[in-house]
Amino acid sequence: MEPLNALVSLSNFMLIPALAYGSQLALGALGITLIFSILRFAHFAHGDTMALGTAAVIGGTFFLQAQGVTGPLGMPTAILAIPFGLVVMIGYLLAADKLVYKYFRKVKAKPLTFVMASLGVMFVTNGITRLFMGVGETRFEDGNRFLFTVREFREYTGLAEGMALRNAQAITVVTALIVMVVLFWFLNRTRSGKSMRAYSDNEDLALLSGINPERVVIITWTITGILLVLAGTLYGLDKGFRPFNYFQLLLPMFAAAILGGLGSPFGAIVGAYVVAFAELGITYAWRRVFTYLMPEGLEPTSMMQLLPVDYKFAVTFAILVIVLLFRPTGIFKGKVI
Amino acid sequence: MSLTARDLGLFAIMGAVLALVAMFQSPQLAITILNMSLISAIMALGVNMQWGYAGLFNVGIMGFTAVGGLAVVLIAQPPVPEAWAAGGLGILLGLMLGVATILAAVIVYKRMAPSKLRGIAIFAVLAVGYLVTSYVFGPAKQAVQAVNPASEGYLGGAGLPVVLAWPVGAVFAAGVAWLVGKVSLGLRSDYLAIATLGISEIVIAVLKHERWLARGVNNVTGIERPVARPIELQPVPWVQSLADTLGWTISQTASVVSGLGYSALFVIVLGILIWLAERALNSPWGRMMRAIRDNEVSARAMGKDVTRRHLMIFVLGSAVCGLAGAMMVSMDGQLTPGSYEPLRYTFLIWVMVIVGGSGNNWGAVLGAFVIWFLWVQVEPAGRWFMEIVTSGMADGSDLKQHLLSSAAYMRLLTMGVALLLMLRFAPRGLIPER
Amino acid sequence: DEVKMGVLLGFTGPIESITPYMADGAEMAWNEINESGLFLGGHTISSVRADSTCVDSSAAQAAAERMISSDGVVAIMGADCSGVTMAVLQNVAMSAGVPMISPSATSPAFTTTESNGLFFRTSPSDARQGEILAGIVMERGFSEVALTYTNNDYGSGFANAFEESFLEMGGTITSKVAHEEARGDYSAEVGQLASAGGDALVILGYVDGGGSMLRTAYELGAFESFFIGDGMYGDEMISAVGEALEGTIGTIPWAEGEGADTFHAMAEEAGVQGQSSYTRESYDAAALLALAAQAAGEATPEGIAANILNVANAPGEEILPGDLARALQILADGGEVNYMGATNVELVGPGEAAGSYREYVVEGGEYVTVRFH
Amino acid sequence: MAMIRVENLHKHFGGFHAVDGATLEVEKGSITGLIGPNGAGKTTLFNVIAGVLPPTSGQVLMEGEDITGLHPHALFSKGLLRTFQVAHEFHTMTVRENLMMVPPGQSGEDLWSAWFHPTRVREEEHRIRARANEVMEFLTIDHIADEKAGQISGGQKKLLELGRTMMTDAKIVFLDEVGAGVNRTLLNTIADAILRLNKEQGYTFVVIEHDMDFIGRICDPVICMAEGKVLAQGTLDEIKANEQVIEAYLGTGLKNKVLKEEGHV
Amino acid sequence: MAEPFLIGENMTGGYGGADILHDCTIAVEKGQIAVIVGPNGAGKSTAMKAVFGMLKLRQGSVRLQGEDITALTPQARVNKGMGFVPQTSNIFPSMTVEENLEMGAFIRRDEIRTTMEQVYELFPILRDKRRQAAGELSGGQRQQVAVGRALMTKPSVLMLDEPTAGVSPIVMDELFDRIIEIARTGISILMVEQNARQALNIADKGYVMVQGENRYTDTGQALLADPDVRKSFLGG
Ligand SMILES: Nc1ncnc2c1ncn2[C@@H]1O[C@H](COP(=O)(O)OP(=O)(O)OP(=O)(O)O)[C@@H](O)[C@H]1O
Ligand SMILES: Nc1ncnc2c1ncn2[C@@H]1O[C@H](COP(=O)(O)OP(=O)(O)OP(=O)(O)O)[C@@H](O)[C@H]1O
Ligand SMILES: [Mg+2]
Ligand SMILES: [Mg+2]
Repeated sequence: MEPLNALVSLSNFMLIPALAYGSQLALGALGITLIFSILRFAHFAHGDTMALGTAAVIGGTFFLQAQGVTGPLGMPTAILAIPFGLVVMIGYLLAADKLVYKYFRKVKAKPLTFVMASLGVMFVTNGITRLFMGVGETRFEDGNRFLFTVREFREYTGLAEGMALRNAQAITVVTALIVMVVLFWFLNRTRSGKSMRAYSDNEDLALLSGINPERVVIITWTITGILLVLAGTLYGLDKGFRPFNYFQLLLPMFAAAILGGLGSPFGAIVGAYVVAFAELGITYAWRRVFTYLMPEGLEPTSMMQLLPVDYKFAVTFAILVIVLLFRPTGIFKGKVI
Repeated sequence: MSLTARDLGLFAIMGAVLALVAMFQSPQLAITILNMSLISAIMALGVNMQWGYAGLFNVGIMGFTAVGGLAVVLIAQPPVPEAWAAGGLGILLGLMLGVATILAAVIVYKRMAPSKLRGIAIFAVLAVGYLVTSYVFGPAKQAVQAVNPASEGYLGGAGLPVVLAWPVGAVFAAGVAWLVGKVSLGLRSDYLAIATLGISEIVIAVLKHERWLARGVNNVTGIERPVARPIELQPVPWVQSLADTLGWTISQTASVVSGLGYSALFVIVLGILIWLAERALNSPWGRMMRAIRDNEVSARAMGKDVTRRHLMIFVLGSAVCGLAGAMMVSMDGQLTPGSYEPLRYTFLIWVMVIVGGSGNNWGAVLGAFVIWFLWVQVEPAGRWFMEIVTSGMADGSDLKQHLLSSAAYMRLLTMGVALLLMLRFAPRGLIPER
Repeated sequence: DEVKMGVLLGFTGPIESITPYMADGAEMAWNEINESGLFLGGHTISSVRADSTCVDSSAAQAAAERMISSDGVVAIMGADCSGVTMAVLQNVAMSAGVPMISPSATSPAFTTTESNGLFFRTSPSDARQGEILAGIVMERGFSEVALTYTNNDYGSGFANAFEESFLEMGGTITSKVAHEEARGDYSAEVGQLASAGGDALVILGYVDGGGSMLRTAYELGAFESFFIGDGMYGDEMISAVGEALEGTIGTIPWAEGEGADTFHAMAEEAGVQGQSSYTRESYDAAALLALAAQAAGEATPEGIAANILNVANAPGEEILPGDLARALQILADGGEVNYMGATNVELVGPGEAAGSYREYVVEGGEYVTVRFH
Repeated sequence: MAMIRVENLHKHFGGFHAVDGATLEVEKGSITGLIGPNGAGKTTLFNVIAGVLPPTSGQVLMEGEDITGLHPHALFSKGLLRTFQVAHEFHTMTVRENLMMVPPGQSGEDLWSAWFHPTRVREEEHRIRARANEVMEFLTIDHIADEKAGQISGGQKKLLELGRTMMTDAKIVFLDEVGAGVNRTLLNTIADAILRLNKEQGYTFVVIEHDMDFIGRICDPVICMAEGKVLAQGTLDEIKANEQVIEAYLGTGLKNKVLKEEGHV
Repeated sequence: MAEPFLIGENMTGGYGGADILHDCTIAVEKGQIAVIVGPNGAGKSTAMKAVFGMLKLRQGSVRLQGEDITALTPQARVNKGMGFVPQTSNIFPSMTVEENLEMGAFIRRDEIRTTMEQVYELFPILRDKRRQAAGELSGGQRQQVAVGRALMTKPSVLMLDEPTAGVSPIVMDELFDRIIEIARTGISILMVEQNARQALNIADKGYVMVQGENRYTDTGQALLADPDVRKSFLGG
């Protein structure tokens, strides 16, 4: 029984949260990597547009709830409101592209000009979201919050340790998985996907092959919009919606995209899980786990922690720097501006 | 130096705008904005050296600024004898042990041939070093932090004149930059960016959590200032007679005089830096740096030691940022580690450089002025805008209420719009590189 | 005529989610005064809001400078976070001679900083609350607790005070972990606390971070009992944390008697979120500024600064929220008031406040008073 | 002693052996031609010699000294220069600046002198500028001296590549397809320049080129590589007659075409 | 004379600064080969780009089969059956060789296998390397990929900017042979060449461009025979 208890404890405090957090990051990081490789700039407005998209989903959710509609099978109503969020988000991204980025593409501005423009968009989006949603925390989750709670788990299994699995976490992991598979299929197998990669490689030549650059741009923003809305909604369901938190997500998402190798979708996913597991794993206190595993009398007295959790955020970056030192363009060999 | 009439015109407009602020709002406000603009200009200059000259994408400005700020505490604050007595030696010893551990690991790495054994040896050295270090360091740190934690709880500084902290801040930042550069300059653009961003986060984390060093999140306040505070100037006779002549109140006059004192110091520093920077940029050195920025492979093949030059410019640029950080802390009279945020201390500076015109020193300076001005002044603009928007609505309507109470968020929105407009109409910056 | 007073709070930045309610609270006091028509013989107070950003002291100083020298405010309700508050005080307010009352800056540094009698605060020092909370925890039979605090001067000062008292009372702290505000994920922090064990978790933070900590800890089954400090009181806390909050015990500066209740009734009527953190302190700070001006008979910075202590402390008629008209009248008639307000204000000289605390427990999604300390 | 000696050099990319045990020697003062089919490993060989790529195994000696794995800038200071097959200009700098940045040991590249010894720097600049002007005139690119190098034509970039090697005293210069995309009349001039640099300044050249006329005009000996190995070595005539070389590289079409062309003259 | 298949007539324009092209005319008849030669920087590539719509013309027009296409975007011209191999950056470096070829056939809806086989037959090395990223190829191999990509379009007019730069003699010969073959099938070829003698040899029409102007225009053979042209532009 003891090893089982150790495993349950580890899953509860580290594996499950890291998996869910990693999946959310992965969806965000995929968007960053996509924009980077195809439109060739670091999209700093990512966190704030994610907040805006989520806000739209929340609006939709509240509307549906007011109509008396709730999610099927005890799932959150927000799932049903996602299409609405998609429409808003994609519309917003395309509008931003038309009003802002298009011009810079036309004059072939340097990548950093795009980055700064995306900072501008970030500020604007930031204001708009707060205008609509305010700044406080909004919870929009309904239905069953848990697939099973710690208490239920303990009762059912009779173990000393418990484990909780939230609905949102399960949905997150499943959705992330599906989205990733679909995205890979799209990029590597479909004409549109290939034309996007071609455009990302050599814009002028793509033109000469009859690829319509505007179409590529539209598809890119559309996919980004989908990823953003999904990531934002899942994150919000899991942890609550607060615009500032979404802004804060920007750094870990970038870290994931870069760690995996900018421009490599697969890298972004791996990077996201590395970041998530590093953040939780390095500072994880193994004492409880070892207490179960070690024979009686030999239980650890210290926390058995590699680093204090105070340095959680710093640790992520330290890992990042170390990985980059050994693999200078990320785990999966990314591009360089 | 190499300023065209158009550039001068832009600076003149900026000056006029500040003058308008002085006239219609208040001179104190104009000087407050001016002083921070000058400091920002110095930071922007440092970033411009790295990016504009050499193409190094440093997103760790925040860290270097903070290190410069730390120098002010370590130089200007009085030492805390009780804390030194409680654990000063232990801390010093602990630090030395830490450094020795790393050196030992490096030596092992260099001396041993690559093999599994080497990995194990390094790991063993690090593990033993870590244990010994924390054995010495931990208790000492606890002891120091326990000394009067409400107001002290740290070792204090050297009690030296605060202006000394400026060059020291530059040296501190340079030292950190040297270390960072040694390990991460092999990376390119975005990867370097995230590495520097990460390192700057680590610097801030250390500053926040190592309370024995500079009180961590408890802040160090009341640091000695290089210029007399207005409150000290108010009783001074010549200030009073100046107030009479100008027809201002004494407190206003004192504020203005004190502010101008800072302005003078900052202008001198900025002037020297610009002179050096312009001269360097227009020399063969500048040409070489641009060549390196354009094409590293080719520059190497043309005999330029790219790695060394990168390291040097990285250290120089960071030192300038550190200097600015020290100046800022000594102007504020306090170090607040919690306030170092990438948006404010890194990205805003980048916006300054890009809007001003990267690669151009004057551009960076102008960008700093423009962006800082906007950063501070869009706030009332946002409120004003909201008032206009809602002026037609019925009083007390929910929408009006909502919009008015959201006026604060218009700050970032307005800032964003301004930034986008500027980029749109001058994508290469207000004063582009020539 | 109009008298301008400033509201300097971090409308953007890490504590942006509570500042709007704080500003509303302050303005509620001024509205009450304006409606009475008794302020300085018919003057009205208009509020000038500015953004302190909570973290960017340069921007905060510029905002304060603009308030004072351009908008011409005679006093400032603010600032919020200790860092920017200190910067504004030292570099702007003191040179202009403008008084400030902060509703939320709790750093001990203000107690010792020489402010020429210009700085006051309505939030009492953390030291006392730490002691009271430690007593409550002990008394309820939890002698082994884990402790987490928000990583700023408020949290770290509060945690130190709590720890000191708790250890003195013979308790054990299994682990002490700082958490940052406004991060999405707190599993790592909770993981460490859970690993260390303990009968209860003490959380000294704000609704944003501390609330998320509490919920995470509850949902992961790490702890069943929670104790929280004043920064986490508020309606958002209940809506955000939900069921996990049930049974949680907390302390908050509170006036015994009707003061607080009246305040909440008034707030509800005005459509203001009175239950949010520091809203009451903001109301009190704003009211104090106005009453001080009334006592001085003139709305000048000097006059206000000189009278804040007089109106805040005994002797005099005790004044509760909603009672401001009466206070104005008394002062106009040359009488004395002792402003109690919503938080039982008592200023111990410049820079320090004392007050009573309410111990509450969350039951059925409501804050239920246990008793006062 | 040979100027350059390459001993059993290997360079592998993953499982692919781009250079697969090449051994060759370049005589001091020679102009050695290096030919071979596309993908034979010529450019890779250059990159390894010039320190851009680390070899998988093998050795490179310059005048008997082991220079394997030295950094490019160190090799430059030993007098080893190279041009790039795909032009590597400094694109935001003018053509003139592209040339002027080349000379090594400029005191103005030292910050201290740049700040505090302006006169010395100015005099030096004057000399370098004069040299750059000569080179540009020679290569017929003087009219674009102040154009940004990123905006000149493909052939002009090639000329610029060559021009850079003329800005300093080199011992040995590796030219990677200077001819590709260069007008043939101008290429003749370039050939003359190479011959002159070789005679007058004693430069040693190694020249990769697919234009047999050009090779024939200046190179002796000629080395032919294929599949990462040296296939043949000798005078151009010997090489042209080598069956293996014809099969792998020259093709029979060449003979036909040369005949056909001669018919037109 | 009847209208040529493709003509860029009296083109004047440049990259935004001074004009590069001055009243320059380039044309190719159906099924014929036209070759542009001239010194470096003469504006040959610029003229090609102008014909393909990658450059704004201040004056002049481009017509395809009599239809004025001056205002069309490049990708619209691709859809009208024009194919182009630029002089530089003419491959998708991070895509595999095969994907590069596929992208060439982007606008085609029919079966592309056979065309791809033809390309592989023309450039056997590409078959071996078809799973490799094109950016990892040698200079000459890339050039082959670039030409192969354009061939995949099955254009009605093919424009090649120095297709033989950097390819080995054996490949060059085959390339020229193949170009003749392609022309025989009715496709017009417009190309810039520095291997000018070989190119003019197979050209129906030759243009010598100097400083953005047409200096000589004649049949390929006639230009080859002209001693002035030979001496000044073809290297004797
Ligand atoms: N980075 C790389 N990764 C994988 N394969 C590579 C890489 N670089 C070169 N190659 C392969 O090595 C072989 C040799 O390339 P190299 O560029 O040396 O040829 P080359 O002889 O210069 O040919 P060319 O005459 O066409 O320029 C080629 O087949 C190429 O595909
Ligand atoms: N992108 C550009 N921007 C500005 N000017 C350019 C640009 N590209 C080329 N030029 C200029 O236009 C002129 C003609 O260039 P073009 O590339 O057409 O020459 P070319 O005849 O193709 O020469 P080559 O044989 O060397 O390829 C050159 O003088 C060059 O400097
Ligand atoms: Mg090659
Ligand atoms: Mg060309």
